[in-house]
Amino acid sequence: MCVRVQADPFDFGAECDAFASGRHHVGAVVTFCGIVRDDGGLQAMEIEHYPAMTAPAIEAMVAEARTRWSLADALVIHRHGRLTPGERIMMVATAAPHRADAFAAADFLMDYLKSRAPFWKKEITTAGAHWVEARSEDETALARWSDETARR
Amino acid sequence: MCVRVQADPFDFGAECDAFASGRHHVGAVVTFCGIVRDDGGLQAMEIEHYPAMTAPAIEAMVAEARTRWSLADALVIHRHGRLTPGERIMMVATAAPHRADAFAAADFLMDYLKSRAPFWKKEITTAGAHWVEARSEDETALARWSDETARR
Amino acid sequence: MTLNVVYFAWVRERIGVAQERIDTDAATVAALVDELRAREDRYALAFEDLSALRVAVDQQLTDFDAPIAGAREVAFFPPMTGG
Amino acid sequence: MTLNVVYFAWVRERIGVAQERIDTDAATVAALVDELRAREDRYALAFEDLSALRVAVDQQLTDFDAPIAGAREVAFFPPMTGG
Repeated sequence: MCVRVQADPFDFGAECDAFASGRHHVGAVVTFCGIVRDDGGLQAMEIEHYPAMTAPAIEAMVAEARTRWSLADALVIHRHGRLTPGERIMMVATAAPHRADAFAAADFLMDYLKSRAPFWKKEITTAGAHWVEARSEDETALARWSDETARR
Repeated sequence: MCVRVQADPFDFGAECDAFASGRHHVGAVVTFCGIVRDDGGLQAMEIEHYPAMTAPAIEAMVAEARTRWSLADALVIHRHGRLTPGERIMMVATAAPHRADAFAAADFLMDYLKSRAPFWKKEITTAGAHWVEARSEDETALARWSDETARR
Repeated sequence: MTLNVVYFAWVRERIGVAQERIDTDAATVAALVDELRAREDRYALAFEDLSALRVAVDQQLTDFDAPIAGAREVAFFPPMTGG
Repeated sequence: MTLNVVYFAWVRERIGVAQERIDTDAATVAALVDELRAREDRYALAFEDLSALRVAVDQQLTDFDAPIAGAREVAFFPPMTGG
């Protein structure tokens, strides 16, 4: 289990390789990488976070995922600060004996990170700067894990 | 789009890095890596395939995934021949503007590769050799994409 | 009691500071918000629509009815946009 | 007509060859299977339980009722175990 919150870039390929290495009791590794997407006119993305809360909140999400699925390991890396289009914002990796668990846990962690980890994105575009608004689709995605919602 | 069927090992980290590189209109990359799992006593896994059918069958699965989700790119690498515990058997990668599409397409491709791509695994254990039997869970997983099943 | 009150994203921008020490006897987050609103317009503006805000007490997400007795830090921010 | 008939996994092991040329007038996969079963015990054994087998005609998965007129290759194998 590893959670890293950092301003520096991370090496997605090296992280994937290291995460999948030396595993004999794991059949499945799933990784996700989030990339700053240029929908036109985006110059930069500024990501603010809540340092005292961020890592503990993500660690709680990972702990919750471990109670729900049979996981051998999980990794979350999330950047903050200023990023430009094409840069990698964050990644999640999960390792499990079976693929269904690895997929579900990665999907779950992404939904929680998106809407419950204390990050806020500001887009700097040629037309000005604005805070990214939360999307209703993201709350809908979270609601899929409704047992969890009920338990909280 | 890229489908590779090969006896040689592949470099999972390098493939993940290359797949996620140079993308400005993609927000999400999902990768999956299948690893030879040692459930006790496994010495080697021998994977047989149907050379004339394998790549075209996988390409058809990728084409089907592209009709179902908004994908920017997809990659499938699958090895055949003799592998030992801890070795990487195969990988899938999907890139999409949004994470839900990348996750669903990777999950879909895994379910189809598991039960519809012409590979057969033989486990060589300390107790002898046997062909791996298809699991009913894998057919159940496939049935989740039931529109597709109905269309075929 | 004295609380550390922290603000993020556009809440921080509207209030004009990232954090401040606040002396309060408020029993709940909502009572604290009422006190802040009464201070100055910039607070009234930031807390205009509570449905657009989220709150954490001692780094735990909670809601505006939550008690704050014994708390050390209260954070106000818009819905998160991580990932 | 002459077909290329190919076998994989334990079907190949039971029949003892990976592929062979077969002269047949069978109209369907099922009719071809009946001809093969009648040849020798190793075929009868391999084709004992068709529910445990899958078939592809010209590299397309199909079922045992499928016609084979004009086909060049028929493949028999157990359910796939890729991934």
